[in-house]
Amino acid sequence: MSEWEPKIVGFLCNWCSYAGADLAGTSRLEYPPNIRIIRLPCSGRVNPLFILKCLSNGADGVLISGCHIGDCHYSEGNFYARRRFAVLKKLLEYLGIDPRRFQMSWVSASEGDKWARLVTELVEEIKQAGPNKDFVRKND
Amino acid sequence: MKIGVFVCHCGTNIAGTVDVERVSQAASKFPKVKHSASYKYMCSNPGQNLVKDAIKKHKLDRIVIASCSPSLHEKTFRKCVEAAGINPYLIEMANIREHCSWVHKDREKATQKAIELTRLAVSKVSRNKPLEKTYTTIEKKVLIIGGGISGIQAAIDIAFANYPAVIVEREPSIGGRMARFDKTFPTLDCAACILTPKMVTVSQSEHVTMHTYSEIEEVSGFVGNFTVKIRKKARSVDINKCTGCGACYNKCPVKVPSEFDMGLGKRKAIYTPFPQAVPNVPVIDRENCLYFKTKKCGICKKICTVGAIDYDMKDEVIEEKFGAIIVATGFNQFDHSVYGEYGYGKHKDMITGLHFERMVNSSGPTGGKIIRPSDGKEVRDVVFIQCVGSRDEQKGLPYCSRLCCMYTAKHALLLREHNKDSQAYVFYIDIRAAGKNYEEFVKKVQDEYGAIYLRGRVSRIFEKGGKLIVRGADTLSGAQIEIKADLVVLATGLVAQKDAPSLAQMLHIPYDKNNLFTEAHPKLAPVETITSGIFLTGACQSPKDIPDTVATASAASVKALGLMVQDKLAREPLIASVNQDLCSGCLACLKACPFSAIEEDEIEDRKLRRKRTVAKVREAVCTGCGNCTAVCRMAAIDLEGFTNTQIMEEVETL
Amino acid sequence: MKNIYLPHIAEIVDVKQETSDIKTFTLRFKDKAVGKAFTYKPGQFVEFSIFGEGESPFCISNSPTRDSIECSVKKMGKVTQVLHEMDIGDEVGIRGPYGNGFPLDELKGKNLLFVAGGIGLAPLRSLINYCFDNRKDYKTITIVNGARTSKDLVYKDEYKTWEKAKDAHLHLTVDCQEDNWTCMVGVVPKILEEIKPTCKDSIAIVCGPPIMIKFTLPVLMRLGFCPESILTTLEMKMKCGLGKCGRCNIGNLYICKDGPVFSYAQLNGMNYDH
Amino acid sequence: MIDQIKTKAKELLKTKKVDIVIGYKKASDRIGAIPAFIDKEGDIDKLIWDGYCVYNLSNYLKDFPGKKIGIVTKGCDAKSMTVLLQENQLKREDIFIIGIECSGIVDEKRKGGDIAYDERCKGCKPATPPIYDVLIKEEEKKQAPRLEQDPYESVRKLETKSIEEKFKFWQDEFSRCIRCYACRQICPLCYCPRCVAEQTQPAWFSKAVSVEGNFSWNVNRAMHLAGRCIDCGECERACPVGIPLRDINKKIEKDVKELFSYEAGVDTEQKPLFSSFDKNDPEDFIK
Amino acid sequence: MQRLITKQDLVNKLTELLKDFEVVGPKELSNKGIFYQVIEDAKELYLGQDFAIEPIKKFFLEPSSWILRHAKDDVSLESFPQSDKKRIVIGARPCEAKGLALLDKLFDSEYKDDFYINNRKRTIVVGLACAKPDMSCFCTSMQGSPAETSGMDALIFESGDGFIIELVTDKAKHILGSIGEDIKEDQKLNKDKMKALVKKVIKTPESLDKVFESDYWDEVSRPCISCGVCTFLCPTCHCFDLVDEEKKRMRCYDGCSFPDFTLEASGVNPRPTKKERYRQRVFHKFDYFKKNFGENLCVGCGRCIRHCPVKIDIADIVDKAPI
Repeated sequence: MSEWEPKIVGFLCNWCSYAGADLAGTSRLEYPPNIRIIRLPCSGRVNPLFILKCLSNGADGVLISGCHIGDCHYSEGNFYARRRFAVLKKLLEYLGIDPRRFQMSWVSASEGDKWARLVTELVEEIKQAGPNKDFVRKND
Repeated sequence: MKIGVFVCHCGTNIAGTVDVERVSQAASKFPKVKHSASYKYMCSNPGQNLVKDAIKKHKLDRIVIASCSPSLHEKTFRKCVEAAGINPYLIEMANIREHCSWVHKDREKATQKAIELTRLAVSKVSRNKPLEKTYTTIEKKVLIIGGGISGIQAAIDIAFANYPAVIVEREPSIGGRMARFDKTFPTLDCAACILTPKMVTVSQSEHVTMHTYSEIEEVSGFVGNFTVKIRKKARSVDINKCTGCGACYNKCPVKVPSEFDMGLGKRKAIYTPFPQAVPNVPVIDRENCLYFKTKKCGICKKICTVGAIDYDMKDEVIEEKFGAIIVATGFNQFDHSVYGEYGYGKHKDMITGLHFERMVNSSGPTGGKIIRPSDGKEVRDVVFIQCVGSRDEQKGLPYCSRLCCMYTAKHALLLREHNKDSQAYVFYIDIRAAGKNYEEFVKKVQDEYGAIYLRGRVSRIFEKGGKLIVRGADTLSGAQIEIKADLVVLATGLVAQKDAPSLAQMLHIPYDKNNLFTEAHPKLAPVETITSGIFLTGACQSPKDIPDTVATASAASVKALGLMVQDKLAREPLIASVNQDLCSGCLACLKACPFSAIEEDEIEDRKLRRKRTVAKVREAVCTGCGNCTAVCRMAAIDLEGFTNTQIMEEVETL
Repeated sequence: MKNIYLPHIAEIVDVKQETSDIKTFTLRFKDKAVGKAFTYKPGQFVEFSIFGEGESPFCISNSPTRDSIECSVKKMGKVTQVLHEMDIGDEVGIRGPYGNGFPLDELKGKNLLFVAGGIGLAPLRSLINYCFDNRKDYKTITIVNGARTSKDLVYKDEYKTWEKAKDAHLHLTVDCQEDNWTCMVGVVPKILEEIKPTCKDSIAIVCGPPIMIKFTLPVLMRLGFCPESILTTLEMKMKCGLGKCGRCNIGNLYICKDGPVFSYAQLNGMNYDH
Repeated sequence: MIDQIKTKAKELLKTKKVDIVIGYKKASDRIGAIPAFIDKEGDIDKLIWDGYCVYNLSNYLKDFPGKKIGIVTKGCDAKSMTVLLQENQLKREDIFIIGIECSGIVDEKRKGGDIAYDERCKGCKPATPPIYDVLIKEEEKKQAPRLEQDPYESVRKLETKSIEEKFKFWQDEFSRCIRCYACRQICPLCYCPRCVAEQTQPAWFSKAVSVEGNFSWNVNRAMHLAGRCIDCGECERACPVGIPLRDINKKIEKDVKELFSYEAGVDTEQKPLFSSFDKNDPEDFIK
Repeated sequence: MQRLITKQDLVNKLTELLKDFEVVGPKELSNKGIFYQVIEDAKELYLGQDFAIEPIKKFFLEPSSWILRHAKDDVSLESFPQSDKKRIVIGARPCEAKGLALLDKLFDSEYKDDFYINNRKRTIVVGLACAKPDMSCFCTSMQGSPAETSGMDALIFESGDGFIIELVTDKAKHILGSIGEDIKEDQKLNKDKMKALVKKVIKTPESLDKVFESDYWDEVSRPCISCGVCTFLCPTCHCFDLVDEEKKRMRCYDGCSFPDFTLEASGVNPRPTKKERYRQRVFHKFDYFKKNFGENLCVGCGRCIRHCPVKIDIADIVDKAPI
């Protein structure tokens, strides 16, 4: 078997982070291919249950990325997301889920470089955290 | 279900890194995929034809395009499949260029990722539903809140396009702040000379209705269909009968300070704010009117030959429908009493810029004479203090009010013009004169009109020997300065109207911490708000001078007219919807909607055999952000195009 | 080990849109041996598996005397939704047949009155065609079939054959008058009262929405049918189809195992939730 | 004091102010209590009040739509009514709250020995219901010993463990979960017409009794109670396999208090935690 | 056949059996109670008189178990392979074992459920007689007793410091017949006497038919919170659901107390309120099953009473049913 490569799911808002990831592409900034992006209108769309589903489905890490505070296309969506996931993040950590597995970031449409850097770091961190064996659905 | 997958080479943009053929082959084995193909440029005409032909040939009913970012070509392919008879919302795009081929170098890994991205798109599209755009009618009428220069300009622009506009102004006359100005920088046109014709144009336009002495009471509805309640305050003068002869206010025995003249002059209890008022119909100030206070007097009624005086007139609330709303409520003056060191209120010979405007105006309370309010003597040495309130986070406003530098320069110029012996001293922090011919104007005031500019703050003002001693520092020379002034003029900053927050709440538009209304996007949508159909103009959004105000007024008008010319308003169907069976009616969604797009609804629950409250989406208002879906514990509210089922399917496919 | 929950794979070989929300699927087992071994009686049902979605029971709607297996499905929940998106060539799982079907021997030599409403015609169609295919075993066949509107009528292609058959009467009805509608108008119980079918030597077989059954039974009783000669086929939430999962009981009987065909007399004697 | 309850109940029924009174009566074991639903004056004498009256009766309010209800209410139960009112699930005019200034309830699970007050009562300082229509006070001598200690002691203890230890701890606890949903059903705030656990379109998390299924369910339950749970502790009591559910609820309660100064069930006009925000909410966890 | 064994005999035997058998027995988890679990070391075994919270049922009819695999991509189906590892259950109570005997009637008849049957076949059940029935126990009213052997292969009794083991089936005799020593006649147990230990006695009507429509059900079901404690902890409740998850099909516990149990896709629910649901539970246990299989589907273990979060007492309810 080849070396283990982490699988990461990214929930990206359409207006900032997805566009930022597009910009990383247009600028040809290289980053590791471990992330699978799910496009959503807003970080406020992300239901905490999506995160649980990702983790139980074998994702080694989950990232939510939205607009910087104040830049939300819908003016307030990321405020709600921030509050919601502050609670979830603390709860997951309390229940023993490695905090590296669930992260959040603000990436604007102009931050292609930040996106590339972020993914690179994220992949590195999750490699260190190792495969998500504990939480994942057993395939027996 | 028959899904077709089309993989784009994008020349070598994708194919250079990704083995497109392998992606196409792998896709053909995905569940429900009946056909897959690749092509050099999928977005080109031949590429699109390839898609259309395949749809017909293989009876495909859902399409995945693996190519570039959906922000580039989602619309293209929606149109393309629609032409081939598939609902345009039954496509998904896999972004294998920006998110794959352009950011990865390893061909094997990039190909593998492209396959997985395509698989995600296939799984999502398998859960897509056909959606239809919805259409709403548009009320072909624009409401303009505020009858200052910006509201007037907007009304003129709308009327020019032959659409009806309604101005609601709370003062008895339109004209706003500009009507009080004397001359305007940097060209020194007389404000009245350029404003009055516009006021007349508005009053004479068949397309413009004015509700002066009126206020907005309630706003409901959504773009294209706003319902607005307007309170027409009792004017006590019948606007249809009054001829504007002026006999009533000439004979009225009660004199009170004139608001229009900033208290420098007097008006009567029945009055028009200024001679050029539009409409030229007086209003009775019931608080001061003798008739209302004592039930005696009644002179105006006796004298009025047309019987226009109506003491029994009551407030009237009218309801009108509008397709768009332009907010032009302007600004207020900063309350400078917080600057104790200036002693405002203590010193009679200290006034604000707006007082100065009235004083210098030849039709103003002093007949154009610049005098000391304390003794009526003409002034010689005048100190102007800039940035009163502005750029002072501690005591005042964090922002620059933008026009004070210019109007102070104008005042200095007018001072010398009125009195050759006078001397203007200007205390400033920075001179901000970024506008066409602005810098030149300031320079002219300094060079040709001898105004002395001193960089620094004033630390104290006190009276001595009938003069105001202004003590301050000139930071350029480092010297302490003391000026014996006849008059001190404060360049107070511009702030939002006091009731701006309550209006914003009525309109469901956001406002910032300074109570200024917030535009939808600071750069790309400066006159829009996040509530579609509501536009901003003038100083209610941020301090603006007249040219900027007029420009935004025209911009807002164009936006409103853009709505007016539509037959129907097409709305993207990618909005939230409620499954009322699952809804508990807790209304967490309603409280979390940034757009007030959710309302309470009452349904008859057949199972419980009783009425119960549930949430309902106001489709025309919903912008599709999906915040509601994430706060709904019972997953009763979902977002079309990004449904829970679609997203969970994507995650499942990982 | 024999796994009673294990379905066989069948391929959809034809799909017919009956109404806006009803489709008839024709199925063929992938494994020919399974197909050969698969025999059923009118009134029996099968469990459909849509992989990844779940299972749903549907009655077999055509007669065992014909070659194919057909099931008519109304779009309702999760499984049916997905099933409606399926097309020729797609595969589903089938296990069954389950239940008892109609008591064919008891019906022999009788006048048969079929009363159907909406998709309730599906299980009856199986029996109707079976009877036509064994015409000599039965006396007069009367079919009363109603739907809300003409658009909601199912198996329209077969009406001609039924009408033309010897000693057969077909009465079609819709709830309200429509343009170009030449058959009867009114709800099924009302039509029954109008046509007054004989109760002599007759068995009535009723299937339709609960509200129709509720109002049809008293009419049949007034016409002289005794509870023993009124048959119906019931539907209730079923899951396993094997009388084990504990859902579909009425009294101590399980619809899946002991039904779904019951006589009105049987039901009368039982306590059940409805 | 039981006489006061009975008198009030009688008056309410007699004057038709309410259609039904929800209170407590003796269970079949003659020791414990069971919820009582009194709609006839003649049954009023069945009502009891003692330390075994553990249930949060506000859970039953939803069972009588359209009816006027009188309800015997402890301090913690009244808080959950505040949330129900907040969330539009109740009309204040439909309920008459017979408030009990409770002195603590019995720990049913404790084996042998003396009757002990339940753990959950120890952190409860104001035992007076925040809302009531009539208040009935319990005799002073029976007041439970209220601990002045940190209400989050056990949460903090867990917080200090390593990630691996935490996971091990919760995995052990959750592994016993049989998904009977007693925690949900006993919770007055779990009133969804159809819980996400039961939904199939989509299936939000595994219904299997498995690590990830049990984990997901419990995280989901906790998240759905964030900013709403008023710590009546009924979930933990109802759990047949003894999962320390209050340690999860309290964790969120603590975080939410620290992060957003938010407290559940304070007043009926409060905006829900996740349907509101503050521009200055902490975001140190965001990259 | 009864034999006298010491505790050590038992531990030694189990240690020996652990090589070839999977051993399941009660374990005490601190502060949580007694749970049946797979035993790694015979010393872990709890052989006291406290009852396990969950019945032994879960090792035969698992709370959730995969029954089919199906690939979404290529349509192929297969059963989940079942373990054929030999298993010995020790410490199950007579009521629970009787529950298995009742489940046998259902799962080992007509459509035979081989998942259950396989679990039964590979397992030897060694019970533990109850010396201290508690106040919720009413097995004697359900034709059982603290020393009942139905559904079991062997039963052990506490006796002084050791145990008496009664070997019921040949299977048990074969495996456990070698331990301990023969019992003398006077040491043999009087099993009938043990019945008197059970204090809760109820009357069960032959049929509940007449009270089906009674308002009684409305009244008694009112405190019910519609959770699954009673059904999931019942040694005889067997209702299940079939659920597809990913590429597998699962059978998992379901219960008549849940509102969704009978909810149809059309939104119709024949048992819409607690009244109908609770009545179904009582009737299934004390009427329907009896009509179909001749016995009550209840063994009187008292679990549903002991663990009901709102103290509903099914025995009391049946006893007081207004027949």
